[in-house]
Amino acid sequence: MESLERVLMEQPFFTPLDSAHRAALTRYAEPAQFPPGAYLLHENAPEDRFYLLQQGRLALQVHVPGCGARRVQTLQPGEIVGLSWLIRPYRSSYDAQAFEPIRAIAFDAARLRALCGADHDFGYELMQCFMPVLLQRLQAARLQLLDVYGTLL
Amino acid sequence: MQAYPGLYPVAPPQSAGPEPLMTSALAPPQVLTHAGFDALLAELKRSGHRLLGPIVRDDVVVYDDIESTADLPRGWTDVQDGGHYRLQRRGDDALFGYAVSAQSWKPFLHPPGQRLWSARMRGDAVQIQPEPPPSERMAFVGARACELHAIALMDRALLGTGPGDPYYRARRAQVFIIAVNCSVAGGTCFCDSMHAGPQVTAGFDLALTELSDQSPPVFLVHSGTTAGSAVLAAVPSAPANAAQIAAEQTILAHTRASMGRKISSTNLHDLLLGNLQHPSWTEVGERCLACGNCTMVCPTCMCTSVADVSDLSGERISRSRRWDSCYTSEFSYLHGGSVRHSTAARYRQWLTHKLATWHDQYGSSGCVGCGRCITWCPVGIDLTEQVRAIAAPPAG
Amino acid sequence: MARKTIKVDSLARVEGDGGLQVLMRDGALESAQLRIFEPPRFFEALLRGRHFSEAPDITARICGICPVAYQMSAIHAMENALGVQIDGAVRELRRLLYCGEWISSHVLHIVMLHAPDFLGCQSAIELAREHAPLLQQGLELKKVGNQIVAVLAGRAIHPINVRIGGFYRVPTKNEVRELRAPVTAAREAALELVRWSATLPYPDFERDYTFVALRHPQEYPLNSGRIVSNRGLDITADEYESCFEECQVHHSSALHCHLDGATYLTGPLARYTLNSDRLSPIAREAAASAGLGPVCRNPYRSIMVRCIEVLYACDEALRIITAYEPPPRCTVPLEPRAARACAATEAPRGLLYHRYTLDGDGIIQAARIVAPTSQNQGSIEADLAEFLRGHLSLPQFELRQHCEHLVRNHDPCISCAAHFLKLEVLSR
Amino acid sequence: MALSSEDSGTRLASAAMVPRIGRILRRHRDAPGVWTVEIGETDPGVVPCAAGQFNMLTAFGIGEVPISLSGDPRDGTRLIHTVRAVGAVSRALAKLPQGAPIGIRGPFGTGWPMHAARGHDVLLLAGGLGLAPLRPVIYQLLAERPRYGRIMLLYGTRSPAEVLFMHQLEAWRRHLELDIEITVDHAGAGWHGHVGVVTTLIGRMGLDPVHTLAFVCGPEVMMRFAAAALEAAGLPDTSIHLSLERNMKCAVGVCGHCQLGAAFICRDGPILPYARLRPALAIREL
Amino acid sequence: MRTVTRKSRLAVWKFASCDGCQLTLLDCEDDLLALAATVEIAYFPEAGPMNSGHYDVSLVEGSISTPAALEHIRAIRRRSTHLVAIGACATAGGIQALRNFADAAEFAAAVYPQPEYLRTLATSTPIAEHVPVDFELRGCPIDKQALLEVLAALQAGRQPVLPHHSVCIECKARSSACVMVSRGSACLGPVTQAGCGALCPAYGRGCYGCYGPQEAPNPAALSARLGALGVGAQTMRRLYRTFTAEAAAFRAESERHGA
Repeated sequence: MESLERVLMEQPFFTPLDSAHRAALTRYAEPAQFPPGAYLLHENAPEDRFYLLQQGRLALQVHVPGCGARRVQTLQPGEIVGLSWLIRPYRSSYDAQAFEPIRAIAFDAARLRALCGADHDFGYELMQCFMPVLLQRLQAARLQLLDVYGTLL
Repeated sequence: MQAYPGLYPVAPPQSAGPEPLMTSALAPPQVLTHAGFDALLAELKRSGHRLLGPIVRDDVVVYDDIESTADLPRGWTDVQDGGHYRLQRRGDDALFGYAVSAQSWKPFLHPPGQRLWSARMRGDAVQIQPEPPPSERMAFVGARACELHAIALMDRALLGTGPGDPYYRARRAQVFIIAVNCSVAGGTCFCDSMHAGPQVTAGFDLALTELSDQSPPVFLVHSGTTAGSAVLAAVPSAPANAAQIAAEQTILAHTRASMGRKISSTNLHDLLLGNLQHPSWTEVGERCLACGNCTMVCPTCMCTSVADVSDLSGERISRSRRWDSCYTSEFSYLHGGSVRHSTAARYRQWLTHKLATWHDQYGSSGCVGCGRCITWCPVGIDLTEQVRAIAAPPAG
Repeated sequence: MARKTIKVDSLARVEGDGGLQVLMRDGALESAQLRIFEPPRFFEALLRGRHFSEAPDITARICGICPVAYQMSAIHAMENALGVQIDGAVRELRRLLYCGEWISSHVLHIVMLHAPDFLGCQSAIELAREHAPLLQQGLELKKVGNQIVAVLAGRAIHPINVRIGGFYRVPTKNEVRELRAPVTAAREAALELVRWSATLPYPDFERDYTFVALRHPQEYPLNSGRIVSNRGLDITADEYESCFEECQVHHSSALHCHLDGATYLTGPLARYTLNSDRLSPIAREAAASAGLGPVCRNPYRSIMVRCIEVLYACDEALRIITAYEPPPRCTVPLEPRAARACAATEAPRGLLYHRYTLDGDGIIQAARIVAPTSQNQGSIEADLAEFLRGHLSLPQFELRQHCEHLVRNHDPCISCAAHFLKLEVLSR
Repeated sequence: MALSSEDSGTRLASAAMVPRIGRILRRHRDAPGVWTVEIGETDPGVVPCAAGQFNMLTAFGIGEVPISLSGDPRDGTRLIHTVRAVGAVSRALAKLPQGAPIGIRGPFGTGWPMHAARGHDVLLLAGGLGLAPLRPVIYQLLAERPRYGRIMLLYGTRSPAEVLFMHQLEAWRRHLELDIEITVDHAGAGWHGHVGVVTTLIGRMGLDPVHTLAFVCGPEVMMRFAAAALEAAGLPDTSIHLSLERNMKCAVGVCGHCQLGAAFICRDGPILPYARLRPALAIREL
Repeated sequence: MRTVTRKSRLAVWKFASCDGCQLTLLDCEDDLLALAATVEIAYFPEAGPMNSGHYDVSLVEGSISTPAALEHIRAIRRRSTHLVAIGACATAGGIQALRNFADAAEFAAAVYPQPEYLRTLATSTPIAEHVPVDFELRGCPIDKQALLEVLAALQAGRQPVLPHHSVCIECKARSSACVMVSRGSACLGPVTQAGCGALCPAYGRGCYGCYGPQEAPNPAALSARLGALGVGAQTMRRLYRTFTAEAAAFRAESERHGA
């Protein structure tokens, strides 16, 4: 547990959390490992865990009938896997599948949600961690929509 | 309001108007009668110059080939306003009694069309024949101060940097200029604001002031170059007297006092570039026809485009350059669309280039205050008004 | 009951979209029809509500081959309505303009449309291969005609400089003088063309036409004159509609023009026959040397008459060019007034009649336009009938060729015709 | 008043307006609609280009367009250009067969600031066809490898099929002298690389913002977002260089077409520091 | 290395029109033989050839104004690699499109005693309203150099070098005086596409818009000025409603000045 806390302390992702809150977070965290091909999240399944990637990459995918799994984004170490646990109905939007051996920290999403409800200061700081990710992913999605490489303008 | 300082490849703005040109050491002025002026034109013709000067054609004063003073717009003057031009009788015999011609000297130095090269294709063999620069000697008769400034600006832009434009260089190299001090200001003139007139200060071979109220009417003549002095020496003239020299200054003072327009030239650069999103651009864009008239008559608008054409057989091909205008959509066309899609953006490009970014590019304003863009705008859009609109705080 | 049909769906080498249908039963001719597929464009309707000054530009669009003719008839009718009379250099310039159109329109027909019939070619393209010098010469001549129109009025097709009362701008002396060399050369080429036309093989085929054309006291008619015939008609344009009527013929919805209930012919043959004494000496001599008498009733020989008219137009153009002095004013002031007026001029294909009714503001209330081809349609069909009666035994292919040639003799301009005629023949 | 006429100047200028004639040595297809042509010049020999410069290429009888150098700037035997066939001229250029003549004027414009990059980490950020003008940079960086710190290439395209120079990128990646990350918007089944726009890669690179120079080339909208992301990663705007594209006709700053504010993109660009471009890029339709 | 290809096949078609645009082809006197040498004129009834088959280039004159034309233009499209609409009728409905603003039946009755024989549509519309058009060559009539340029460009596979900007740019390039500014004449030049060489102003009259609207027309702003010059609503309506009345920008502007 000691080392996990140190790992989390060093993660830039959790910079907005003060040390007490970071220590609280550690209580809901545990190391996890996945072989290539393993699913960390399943589309439409209740999202009761989310992950901070430490090693290895994975893909967010959507299954399209006739086309199989279509990758919409790839994630790599330092990034968060799973945002839907924050928002009702707390179900995953994508499949998250490892395509390299993965080392990650897994968080108990359901209990963290409860903690956010009980401790709004903690909740606010945690939102400060997640909002930039949401915004970046929104930006990226919009750029993808723009099909920017098609034009040279 | 922060103008964007990062985009200036050249020196920052120095002066509001075009840089005043160096006044050459002037010999004492001479006096020339109408007959003497005719002899002077004949002398230029004899020495192989194509004479170009103001004539009346289709109810306007334009520059065209002339033979003698008989072709000049004797006794005519012009009434000019936004989108309005009419010729009127003066009641005297002044040859240069109008304010400013419909088109400048631009077409003679930088013609609307210029072939650059032609080629023959036979299978995989290509033979390119560059178009030789012309070698015509021209004499411009009746160039105004604003026009000399405009020519100096074109010199800077077309010859100043890089290899320059060989066609402009060749034409420009052979021009003899007889300038005329303005005795009237037009309704759309604002050269005084741009420090580009009405007095001719440099860039001429000979400069005239028409003393039309003297009897008989005469011209006061200054030589600006040895070529000018030589031509003047070949025709009969007399030294000017003090009254005549004083009359010249009176005329110029009167002209200065009767400018039809003015523009506040204090830091137009920062004013315009700091207000690129000002609502008045949209408003003027609604009135603007995007017809390009202002750019065509502007004596310093020199943008061009090139196009390659081939004949039916595909064997003869050529590349030609023609005047272009920043009001066309082709001008900023890039992969299926125009960078400047709206008319407002095109107007903004024209005005800010002329009055602001020209400073960054060439060290002075690109406007000489001749007022042609105002007169010849079919709907009378007035750049001096637009500047005022930008300077005013946006309503609401 | 042997029934035979000759059907040409689309006539080649005529201006506009038209066909031909001949029906025969038991070896006898039942009907011979010129069919017109041109969609109607309703000019007379759309002119209503337009300003009188717009009539020359609008009616020019009836026909791209002879826009000047439409402009001329329109301006004369309007000037009659407004009570102005144009003389002097402006009148001469109009005549010069008309000469230009005659030259290009006639040469187009002579060389590119009609000559292939005589030379056994199918098209002008084929002609270019087999008779290159003729085509080349024709193109040169046509170019000069177009050049005259372009110099005077801006462009060869739908010229822009004609206005009621004169011109928007009259050409300078220099501009007109520059036409002199090409028109002189064109006159020589026209003389050559007349000589060439005399060498063509002409079938022995004469018809007793009622000829109708303008006649002027001194001039070979272009812009003005009384409307006369070889059967004693002699009227002003104002009286046109009381003598000529458009009637519905039983076999189609076309309107044919009749004079006193019978068909008649306008155009080169009529003009020439009624006015050969008004030709310039050089044209008269050329006609005589080519063996063309003062009267011509053989429609095949219309090609010769057109060549003579081209020569005349060049000669007349040269006369005007040489004498040209720019008029002091290019137009006269006009005051709109309520009026009804008519005019007829000689389009290359024949008499072109316009009538307008204006209100006090100069707005057109009614318009009536009768094009040459609608007047000639009856005669063309009569030519066909006459010919076929003697040649029904010919093989179908040859019959068809002959019929087309007969139609082309009259240079029908279906584009013009259709704007006033019907468009579709009921098929059986 | 006449200006003195300098004959040699006139000749020189004339020459700038008339293309030299080169020959197509080879051409190959890199991606759908994208072709790389190798051009040989015989007289007076290949005029060397710096990385980032462009030539005006003429398809005779069709027209002339600006195309950046995409080959090795040290190669004195041939010019290599990569063309996307989007208009009549580029289509014609892409179709020119071996041996066909091609007109060349140039090189024109500013190059990438290679000198300034010495001793620094270099981040190359390319979108779509934007890799082509950056390839000369890679050639030069690798040739002078010890002079530079870490070299990174982040490259985004619409789909794996549109990745340019794939084999070469793989070969370079194997050298481990170059961090190459490729990402696509739309991945097919066979794609195992990144998915997402190229800007998403920036944050993952662990940049040393003080010692990194970024060279960005791609569609303008992509460059705007890329520059913002680079700034967010801590790079000063003076360390970010963009390659701009505008309508270019004369290529020598006189025809007026390619102006962006006071800059003539053909002469003062196409490579300009973001510090200069930022205000202009913020204004619509400038 | 370059293979000798067959000549491209050219066809010329006519719908409701005056013939002037196809006549322009025959008016290319100096280039006609060169044209015949480089392309096969496969279908051109007025000049003679009427060969069927597939055409590389179809020049289409005239507007669509009859039910038969509707069918015919589709057939032509199917048989043509490139379809070029030539002239104001084919690109903007032509003068006959004035019927679009009126009661077509009343129009027919005004001209024909038995209009029931007519087989026409109530409207006259440009070709592009019915089939895809590869290039529109404007003008009433088209300019012959422009026609040759389009044919040469199609032959070479390049873009035709033709302007889409205003007439004013051509007008100034030939140093004509602006008739609106110097005489107060109504002129459509600022809103009309160039290509004619600014003919009308060169002859001292205002442009009547026969090339149709320019690429970025602003007729409302022009009308405001014309109104100030004394042009009334009726005249204004007629001004925009002549040879290219059906072109969207002119149509809309004419309708702003009354039905």
